[in-house]
Amino acid sequence: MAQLDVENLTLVFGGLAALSGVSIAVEKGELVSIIGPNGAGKTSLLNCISGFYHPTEGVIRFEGHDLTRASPHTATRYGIARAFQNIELFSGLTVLENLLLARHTHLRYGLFAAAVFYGRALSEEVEARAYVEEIIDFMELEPYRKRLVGSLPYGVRKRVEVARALTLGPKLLLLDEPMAGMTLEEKEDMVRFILDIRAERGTTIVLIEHDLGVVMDISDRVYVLDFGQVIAEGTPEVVAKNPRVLEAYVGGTA
Amino acid sequence: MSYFVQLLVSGLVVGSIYALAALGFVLIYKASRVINFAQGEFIAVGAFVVYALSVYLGMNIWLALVISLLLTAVLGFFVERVFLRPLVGQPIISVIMVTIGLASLLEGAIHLTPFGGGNFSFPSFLPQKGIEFAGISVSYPQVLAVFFTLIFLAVFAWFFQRSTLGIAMRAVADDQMAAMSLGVSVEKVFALAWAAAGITAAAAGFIVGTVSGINLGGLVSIGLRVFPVVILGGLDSIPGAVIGGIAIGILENLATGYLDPLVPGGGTGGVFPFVVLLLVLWFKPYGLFGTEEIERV
Amino acid sequence: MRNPWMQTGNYRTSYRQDTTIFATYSEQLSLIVLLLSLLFLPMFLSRPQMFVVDLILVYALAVVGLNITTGYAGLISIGHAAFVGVGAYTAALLAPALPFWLTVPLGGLAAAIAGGIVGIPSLRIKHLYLAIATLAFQLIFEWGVGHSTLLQQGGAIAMPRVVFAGYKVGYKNHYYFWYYVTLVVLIVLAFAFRNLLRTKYGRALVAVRDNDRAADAMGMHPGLTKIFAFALGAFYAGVAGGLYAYLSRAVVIEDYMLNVSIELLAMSIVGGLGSMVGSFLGPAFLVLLDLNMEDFANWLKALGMSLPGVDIASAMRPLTFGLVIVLFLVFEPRGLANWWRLVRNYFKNWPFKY
Amino acid sequence: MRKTLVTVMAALAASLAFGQTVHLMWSGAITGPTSDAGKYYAQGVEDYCKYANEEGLTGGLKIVCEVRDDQYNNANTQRNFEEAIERGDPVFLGYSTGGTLQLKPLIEEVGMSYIPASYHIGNIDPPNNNYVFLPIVSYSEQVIAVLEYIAKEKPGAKVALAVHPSPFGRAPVEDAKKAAKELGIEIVEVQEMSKGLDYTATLKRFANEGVEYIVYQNVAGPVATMVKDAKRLGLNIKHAGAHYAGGPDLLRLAGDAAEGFIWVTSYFMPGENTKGATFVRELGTRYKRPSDTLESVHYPSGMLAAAIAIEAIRRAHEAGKPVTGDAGREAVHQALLGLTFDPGLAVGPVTYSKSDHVGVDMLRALRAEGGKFVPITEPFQSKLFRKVHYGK
Repeated sequence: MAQLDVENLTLVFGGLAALSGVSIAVEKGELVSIIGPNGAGKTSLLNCISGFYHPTEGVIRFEGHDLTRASPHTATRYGIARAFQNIELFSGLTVLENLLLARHTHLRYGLFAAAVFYGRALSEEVEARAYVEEIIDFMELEPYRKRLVGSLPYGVRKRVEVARALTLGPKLLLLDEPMAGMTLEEKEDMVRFILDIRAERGTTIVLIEHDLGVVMDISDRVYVLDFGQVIAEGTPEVVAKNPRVLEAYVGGTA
Repeated sequence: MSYFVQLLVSGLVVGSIYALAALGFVLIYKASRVINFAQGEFIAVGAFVVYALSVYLGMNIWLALVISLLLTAVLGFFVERVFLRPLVGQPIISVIMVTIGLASLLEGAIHLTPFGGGNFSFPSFLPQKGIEFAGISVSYPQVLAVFFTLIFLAVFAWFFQRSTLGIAMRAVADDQMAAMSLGVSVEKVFALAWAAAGITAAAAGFIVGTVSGINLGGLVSIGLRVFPVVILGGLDSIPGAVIGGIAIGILENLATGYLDPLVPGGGTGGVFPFVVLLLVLWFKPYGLFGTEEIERV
Repeated sequence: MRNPWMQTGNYRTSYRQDTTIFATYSEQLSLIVLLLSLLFLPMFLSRPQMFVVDLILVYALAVVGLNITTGYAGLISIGHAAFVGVGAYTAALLAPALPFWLTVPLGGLAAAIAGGIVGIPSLRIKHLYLAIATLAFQLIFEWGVGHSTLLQQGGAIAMPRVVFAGYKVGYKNHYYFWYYVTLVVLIVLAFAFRNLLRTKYGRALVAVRDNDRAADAMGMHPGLTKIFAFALGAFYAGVAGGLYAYLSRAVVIEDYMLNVSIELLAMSIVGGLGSMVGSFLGPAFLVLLDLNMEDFANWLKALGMSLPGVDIASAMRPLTFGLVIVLFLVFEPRGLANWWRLVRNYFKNWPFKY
Repeated sequence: MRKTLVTVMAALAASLAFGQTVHLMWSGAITGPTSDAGKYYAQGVEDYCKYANEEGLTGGLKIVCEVRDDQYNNANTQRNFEEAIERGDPVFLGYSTGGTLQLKPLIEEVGMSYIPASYHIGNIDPPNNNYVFLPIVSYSEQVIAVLEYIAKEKPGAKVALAVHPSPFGRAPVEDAKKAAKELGIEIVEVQEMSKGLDYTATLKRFANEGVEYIVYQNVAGPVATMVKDAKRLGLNIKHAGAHYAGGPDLLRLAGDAAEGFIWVTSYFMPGENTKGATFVRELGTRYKRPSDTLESVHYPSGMLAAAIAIEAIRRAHEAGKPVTGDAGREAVHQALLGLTFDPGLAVGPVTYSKSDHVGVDMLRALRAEGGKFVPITEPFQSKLFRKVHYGK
């Protein structure tokens, strides 16, 4: 059984099917990309996996747990982390605080310990801080540590978004267009980060990306979505040759 | 049976006063997403202007009403310009608080006139007797209330469906950015909504004044009763305001009629609508006719 | 060699150091000076003045609570006075049997439970709708008290005089005694919340305010976090209510009605939402403003500048109250706390200008 | 240095010329709830104070009256009261039911006599009741007097009580129930009525239950609306009310519908040809009060409270006792305890004693006829009240 199993997912919004009968399976440690034209249902699929939407039909299983009806915080507790397409950071907080928030589920001290800030609360906070600093180093965010997120440039915020998802300590990382709107240089950095995440942490990654070059370069496998359905699946080489994919992408002229 | 029907009828007429007060509230919310806590004070201003004109200046009451409607419209317009405009884009709480501050400001201003304390009443211009039909009775001021509500409803319906400005307001309510890109002046629309709210408030104040006399506290308290109405009807729905108003009026009356004898001390009519409000919020958060806000991730 | 007294920035060398609230020695010193001056303040004040100071402290405690709910967690509460009332009534009911150092925290607990219940709608609704739900709670609370014979239907429930460690409190030392009690409670609870703010509990509050979907994705239940925010804020309000009950010698419904809720909101706005310092500055400013406006109006009246049938004091007070709220929102939305910050930053970098 | 000396001399001279200065504070609701009464009450206090100083009714003292708007907020009342204690005022004029009940323990401890505008019987009931003095009969006695009148007019009548939703409104309910039992009339329902736009539901229900009289312990606003609704519905129900329910305010608000309203109070009516009523009129004109003040029954109420306080201060002073500070408070309290005098502002003399903290013990029933309240009884005392309330 795969680590993530999505079977026959259908999602209907006011009579309109955003997804119809989508099935995907992701193995532990894999880097899987989901591509497809705008409105194909990629983000909806991610929303279902991370608990923001609940599918009309179908089943989502993660490491044997049924997450079909789970809420986002439940999904997070099972080890699914998510970086949003439209940056969803806490803009009134610093980078450091944003990342510390991601350690929320790992902190176990009680309200009273927190109120006196001593003992367990203090030691766990310091521990969490150390973890966060590690991620900050890893994602090369040192200069921005105490800056308010709202004041950072777009590219950096995208990086913080990924860093925060990583701070959750996930088994499965969902990245929704982490490179959208970036400069070439920033994109190269991000690709490096993604590859490093997988290499050093062994995290399973599901990536939505428009840049086909990147996708073909780094993915183990690719799913192609169009009109809410999977139209192709396989290694980048196989998918690239699929006529339906070409049709969907070039718009029927091929 | 006639008891029940009488409760319904009285509820309906009282409800139409609430509806009138709620109309202005909804207009402002619809256009600018602002909750107006100063609606009660607007109502008071409208009533006092009518009183001052008709008693101190001996003006005909209808003429006084027309002038009061115009004045409160100007007041609404002015309030939007001076107090609300600088807060565009600020968090909700700022905007709520500014209307609360405004309420206090208006109340202070009213205290600078002889109307701050005391009870007043309009010179009587309607028969006291009331209309009787099959054992059901309503007073003339109440008939007037229903009549006013119908007129305002008709005017607003016409305004939003037919006139260019009304259509512009609807556009702004639907999507501010899109409306702006089409060249609609959002600012103008906001100010207009406040002016219109001022008019409905003055009309409500006039009616309340004829029904139960003029007293600052009493008039201002109508501003609170608007909340269950708009929550039930939906914050941004004009027909919702009317139907919500009538529904709350009827519920209040039914509570008074059937619940009060069961509760020692009674007085359930005042609190029952707020219990309904909580239930509505839980089971139908956007009211009967309100637009649901869908969140996109 | 750096001199800790003259430092103009932070030089922290461990993560643990970085979590401290008062980093520099000068900050710590100014805090100690402030506390000492508060300790000796009563020596210079008459009893009525002392009462005003006590009131400010009690309001400050309630406003810290409101700031937790509304300022930090972003949940507008128009029913905060009702929480204060729950605390006061609980203390009043328990006072004949228990000492005040038990009734006051129990009042806080009762209010926290009420807060949790009021917070339940936040599982389903947000923003303005939630604000209106708290308004409904306020009105239902008022009605409920008015119909409860246990609570004297809103009439007065007298509070007993207290004896603390052999020290008997009578009317002469009443306000001094409660000053110190309130001060201690306020300092302890303010520090407790300051501590919470640098832990997961505090961060969770801010997270649901800033972006509750992202908070959800961080593994926290946004609804439960909001209920927690209501309960915690109500706890502070309830403790304030218990203290207020003893301070005012009796519990009467008028002290816990809608207008008080609005006053508390105004205090937190004027002080600066989501700011600890603001929670103290706001109440002080508004209470003193009201007093001064009354004096000012009486002065006008003494000069013969009054209109027939108009009481200037009556007009000036709501007028200035409203005006201050509006002016702050328009010109200084971050409230008095921002002025405080500006002054402090100036001195922190002194004598360097940049 | 010279300048300070001159100022000190001037101040000394002034104090000698006017005699000793005594402060008298009133704290009540000029704004906020019940301000429709408080506004005129304040003017009454203010004007009587001026008058007493000008006419030398103060025994050579200079009495400085200070009128404070506490906005019906108890914290404000408490602060004002504390200020009065601190300044050494000998007696305090209060206002609201809530404020008085809240301050009772403090009033007792401090030993400052307190004259509220609230005639709640709880104000002078134990505990802590030694220092509170009601100017006129309590709400309980007023309502019982109304019931007595009704029992005489219509034995066995069915009555509904419509009370204000506050401690003020609820004050007489228990006593009224007991009195009704004694009188053989039936209290069908007790309803709390606040500002409403329509009372059809309540009235219809009352009618269905066979209610013949509605007795109001309320303020004029809601009473007026209810009376109007009852008239429009053509119900055969009579209306009656206690002090704050009726009066010229009610007539102005309810117009013809108030015809026949039975009202009890201890005060004279503005148009009446009595010494007291004439005095009120003259005083109002003298201080250029508008006509609504002259017509309000709360204007003489404020005057009476001020008159009682000033008279007690004067007597203490003339007995050679101090009238400020701790000793002054005690002296004025003693003076109040033995105070009997008739300022002519109400239908009977003010009589206090150690066991009687009710000033004017008499009241009259009046009926609205032809747009004004006309007395229909001579001044009387409720027979039942003492039996019902004190069990004697």
